[in-house]
Amino acid sequence: MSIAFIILLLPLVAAASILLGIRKKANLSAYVSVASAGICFLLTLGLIRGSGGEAGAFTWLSVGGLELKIALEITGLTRGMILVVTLVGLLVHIFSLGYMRDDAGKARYFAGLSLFMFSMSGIVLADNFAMMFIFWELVGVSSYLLIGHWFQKNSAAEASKKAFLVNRIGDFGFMAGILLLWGATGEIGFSALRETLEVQTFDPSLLNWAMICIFCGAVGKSAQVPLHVWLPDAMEGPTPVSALIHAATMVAAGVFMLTKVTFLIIAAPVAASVIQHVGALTALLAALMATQQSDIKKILAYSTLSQLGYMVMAVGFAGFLHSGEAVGAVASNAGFFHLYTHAFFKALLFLGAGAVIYACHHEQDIWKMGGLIRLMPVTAITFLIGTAALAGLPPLSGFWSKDAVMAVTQNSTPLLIVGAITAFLTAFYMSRLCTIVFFGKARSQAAREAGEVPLMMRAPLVILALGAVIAGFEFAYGWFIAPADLPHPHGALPLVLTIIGVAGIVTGYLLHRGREKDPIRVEVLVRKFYIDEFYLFLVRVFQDGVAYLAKAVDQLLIDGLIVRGSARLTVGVGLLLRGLQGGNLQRHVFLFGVGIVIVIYLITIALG
Amino acid sequence: MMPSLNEYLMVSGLLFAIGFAGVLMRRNIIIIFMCLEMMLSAANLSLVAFWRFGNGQGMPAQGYDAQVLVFFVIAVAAAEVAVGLAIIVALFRARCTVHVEDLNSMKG
Amino acid sequence: MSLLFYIFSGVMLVFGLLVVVNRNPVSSALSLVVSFMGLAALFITLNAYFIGVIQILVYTGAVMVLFLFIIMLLDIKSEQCRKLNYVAMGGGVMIVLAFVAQLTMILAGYAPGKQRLVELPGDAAVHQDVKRVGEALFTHFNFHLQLLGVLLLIATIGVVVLSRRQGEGN
Amino acid sequence: MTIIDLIIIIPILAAVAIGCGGSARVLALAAAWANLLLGLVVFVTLVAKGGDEMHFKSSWVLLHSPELTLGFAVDGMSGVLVLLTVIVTFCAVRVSSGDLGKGSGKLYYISLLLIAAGALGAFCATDLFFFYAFHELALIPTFLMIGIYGNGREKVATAWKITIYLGVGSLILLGGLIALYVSLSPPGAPTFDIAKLAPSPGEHPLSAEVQKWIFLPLLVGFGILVSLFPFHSWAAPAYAAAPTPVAMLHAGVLKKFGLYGMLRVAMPLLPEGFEAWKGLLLVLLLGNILYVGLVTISQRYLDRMIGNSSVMHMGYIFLGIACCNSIGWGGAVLMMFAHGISIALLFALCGSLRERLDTLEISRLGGLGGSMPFLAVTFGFAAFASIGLPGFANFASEITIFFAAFKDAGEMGILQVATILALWGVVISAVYMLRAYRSIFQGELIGERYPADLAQSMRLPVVLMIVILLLTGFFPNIILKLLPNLFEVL
Repeated sequence: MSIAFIILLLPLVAAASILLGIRKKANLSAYVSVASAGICFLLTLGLIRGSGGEAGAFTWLSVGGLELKIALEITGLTRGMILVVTLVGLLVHIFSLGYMRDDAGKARYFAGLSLFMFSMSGIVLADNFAMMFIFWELVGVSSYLLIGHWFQKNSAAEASKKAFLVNRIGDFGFMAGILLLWGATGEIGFSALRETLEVQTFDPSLLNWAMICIFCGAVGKSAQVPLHVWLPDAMEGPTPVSALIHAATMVAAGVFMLTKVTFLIIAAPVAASVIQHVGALTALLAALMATQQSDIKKILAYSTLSQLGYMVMAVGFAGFLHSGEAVGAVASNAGFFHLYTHAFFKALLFLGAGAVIYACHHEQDIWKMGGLIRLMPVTAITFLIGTAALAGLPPLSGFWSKDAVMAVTQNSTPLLIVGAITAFLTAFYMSRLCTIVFFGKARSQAAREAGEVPLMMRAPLVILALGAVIAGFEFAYGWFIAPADLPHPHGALPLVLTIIGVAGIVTGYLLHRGREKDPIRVEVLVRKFYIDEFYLFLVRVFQDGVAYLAKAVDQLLIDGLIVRGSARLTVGVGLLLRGLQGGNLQRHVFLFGVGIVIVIYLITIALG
Repeated sequence: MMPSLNEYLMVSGLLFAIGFAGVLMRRNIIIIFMCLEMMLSAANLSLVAFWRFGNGQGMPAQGYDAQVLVFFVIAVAAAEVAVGLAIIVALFRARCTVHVEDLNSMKG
Repeated sequence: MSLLFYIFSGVMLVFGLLVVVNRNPVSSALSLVVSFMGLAALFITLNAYFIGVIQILVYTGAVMVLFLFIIMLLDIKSEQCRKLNYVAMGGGVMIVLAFVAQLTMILAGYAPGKQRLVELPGDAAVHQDVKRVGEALFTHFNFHLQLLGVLLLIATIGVVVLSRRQGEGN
Repeated sequence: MTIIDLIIIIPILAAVAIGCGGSARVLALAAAWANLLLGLVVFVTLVAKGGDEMHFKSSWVLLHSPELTLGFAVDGMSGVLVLLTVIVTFCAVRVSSGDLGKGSGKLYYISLLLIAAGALGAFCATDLFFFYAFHELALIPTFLMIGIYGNGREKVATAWKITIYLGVGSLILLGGLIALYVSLSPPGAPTFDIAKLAPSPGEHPLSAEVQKWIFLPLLVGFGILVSLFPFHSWAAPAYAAAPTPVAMLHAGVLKKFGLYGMLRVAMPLLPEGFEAWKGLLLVLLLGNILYVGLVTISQRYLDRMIGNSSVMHMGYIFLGIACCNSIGWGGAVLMMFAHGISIALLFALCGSLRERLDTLEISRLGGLGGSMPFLAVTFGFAAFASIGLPGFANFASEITIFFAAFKDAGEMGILQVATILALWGVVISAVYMLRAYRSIFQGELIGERYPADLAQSMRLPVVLMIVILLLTGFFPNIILKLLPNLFEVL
């Protein structure tokens, strides 16, 4: 049982024990779950230094020619990702101890968290598509459980159902892609696939289609444009959940999967361009929408969406044909590097928001907060560090990773422009958030009495802030991506980006200082481009309409016509025959006469 | 000029038709009974006619089976009339009517 | 000879028709008697003297008397013409006409029917057909005769059982 | 007298004992326990000996000229189905404690045991005659149970409908079987034995054309019994009206008879026959998955919805069968097992819900999660199992079937296109199941009463079924080891 297996199975054991055994004692289950997260983190530290390669396999299912294995593989990227998952997971666990102290379903919450850790590490360590798909859906379920934690609230129940269904649609695409690949190559392991792709040549359209379908899975999980509707609603869940799932790990799973499949993207240029454009579109739209939101967690959700768009765009460039030959792995490394740094400062921002909400007695509307920097100095400072990192100011990690991404985007100028605009917007809405929440004066009673959050919640904030600062430097990421593999921006790109960032922050501050409500209100952005309404309409028309039609047809055609029809037929014939046995003597003789005439007629024909 | 077999058969056929029409159209069960007797005697007539023209040249057939058969038919008809009329009497006493429409208790 | 044939068959058919058409059951019974007389005459023309006499004796004598007796006993008034069911009448007529049409069509094509009646030679005119029928009856058909006797016995018992008053009756 | 004969005879003996006076529930429970243990023994020995050839053979020759033997034998496939039947019967008998309002329940338990015996006999019979006869044995008690002990307004009408429908289906099937018997039995000795009827792999006595026309009645007959697309209208109302244990047994076990028949009789004996109708079958099973799926979404009553969802999952099993390779058939059998258990679990929970609440109309229920935590959790498990969440057996079988359809498929044939469309069924099933779960257990409480949680007697079977689903979900190889190369073997 190698270390990787322990990291994988420990949270599952924790979740199972909570669910079965110690359900009653909430605190004990909380500690068990935190302990398991802690142990996993320590083991990961050990694992990272160890050599990579195969980490044992267990045949899950084998029938006929099919062999599905639960096998773990430790490559460069995996080590980085597993560190992120376990570190952020541990910090979120510790934060939740404080945040959920007086929650009724505490045991259930921690069981959900452990289940999530189990499925997330499953995705990270997976070595073949089937295993990744299994944990892909398990992550979907655990996010369903966690979003719907307060299931008494209708909005939470709706949000969790919506999240699961949208993920499910993504999984449909993902599975279709896997099947296409398996049909063509007969392989599902990543390494095996890589070899067969180098050796044989497959028909490009099939590869493109398979890659687009697999990307569809990533779209579902990382909430890219068509399937992004569930992420803002997923804020219904407790804030630590949003921090863990919707900032650092789960949504990053899509990008992580794309990086693991870069060799496929390289082999499918058409799909690669699709990925790039979807990523860019998501980044832009999300940034635009974020500027008009008034709920603190929704703003952060859209900012996550936008950053994910960046990462997807970057990874998409792997298949970009730069003068005949693909850009290659360097692009996906840039994407992953951004993911790595983003995990830290976005988790920091979410936990900071959680702290603010906790302090203001579960108040989420930023227009009811204000002047919190004096009341909650530590949270405020860490939050500002996070904002600076997200905006891409030089010394912090955001700057380095965003530069890497923009360096890759330089290959196509239109996307570069979109990237720059999004960078400006990111800086703008983050500074808008900070000025409203932390500076100026308190706008409500709750904001006035807000006190600093307990140590248990402050400690993770400080650690993450530290991480956000140092993550960008070479010693923090060198051990899993060689600096040489990272693209280096040429020309004055870094300078331009910094200027854009500063400009965004300044405009944001100036526009929102001391205001009671948004200066400009763009209805279309507030209503999120009416995408939700459009989807509801789509669902109502197609699903319920067709379903109703199907039910009607089912009732009428099949039931009425065939089944009842034949029943009525037999009854009808019965009635007709009964008429013949009427008591009337005349009729009998009459029929007798008819019989005679017919018989004679037949005889004459027979003889004649 | 002597009558031919066809004429005899035609006459017996007509008589049978009349009897049959009577049974079909009349309501009164007694009349139906009489017509029944007519139909029977028509059959006898054609039997005897066939016997008389038995050998094809207008001469009677050898054996007298036809006449014996007619004899039996008449005997049976007599028995049948007796039983029939007894039933009618019993029926009349029970239902006080002889009209056929009212007697349909045997409806299916 | 054929004149006589036409007279007798005419009598028979006309009175047969009268039986059917007559309202009053008594008069239809009497017309039936006359019709049977015509029939017996036809038997005679066919030299079946024994059958002709039996016809008169049994049918006209016994059966018609029985009919008259019943008609008188039950005092059946002549039919106050109840609503005539035209559909049934029409149907009946249709069937009878169809039957007659078929009859004529068949007889037209019936070749052996063309043979004319030939006078029996000499003493054959008074050939003892009663003796011959008696011989046939008691030798060849003896068993059938006994059976007939049993049948008649059962018929009489039946009649007695049927016409016994069911208790004091309704 | 092998174990298999014992398993089949025990329920019949118990039914007879109940008939002449034994206390119904105790005897039924005893029979169920005995069968459960024996079933496990059979399963374990099969795992040990490998599932390819027949074990526990036993046969009594009844007739010689048309060689007719009352014989039973179990190979991998029927072993799995016997285990399924035994488990579902045990849970059905346990669950049926509450329904006994009317009368002493003698008839109730007798028909329950007869249905179980019928299913067991059908799965183990070695020859066509008894294969068919045992299924008929199970048909009549279902009618009685739905008609007498059913619930809902038009239960009698539904009872009639299901019986006539299945009667007609069995008739068509009988036609096919007779045609099979007549055409395939070796010239000398006409026989009913399936093994002897199977043609030697090389030459096939019947031309493709003849096979095609014999296969049709078999397909239609089995289709009706399994509620394939155009013939599915009897299923949902019948399960809704049926008492819980009958719904469990019928949906969970008896419906698998048709599929087992396809795999045991129709496919191996008429390979070309199937090829001819493959296109039609694919269209029908897509109808099953997509059309019935949509109908399920529009259902307003929970029991109707579960009934329809069981009809929908039949489509997947047919897809597995249509793949014609041992992966597909292995997946199909595993799916039969998984679906049997999950549907039985769903109906058990739905039955207990029906007892507690006056109505099962989804829109008029709400927020019961708070007052019925145990039922909410178990229903959650069952719901997620039935929509194919990894970790449950349904997912393992579904993924096997999907992979089977794409086995070395260079380009997109009709089977591949059909599989992609069928894949969308996964989303449909998620939609209706979650919609129901959400409106019944989550959100605010509608209605004022706080219904009590699941009864103690019900907890054992429910937990047992969940554990089995999880076990086969985490380690599907337990079952799959029994059917490694089903296609080659049959």
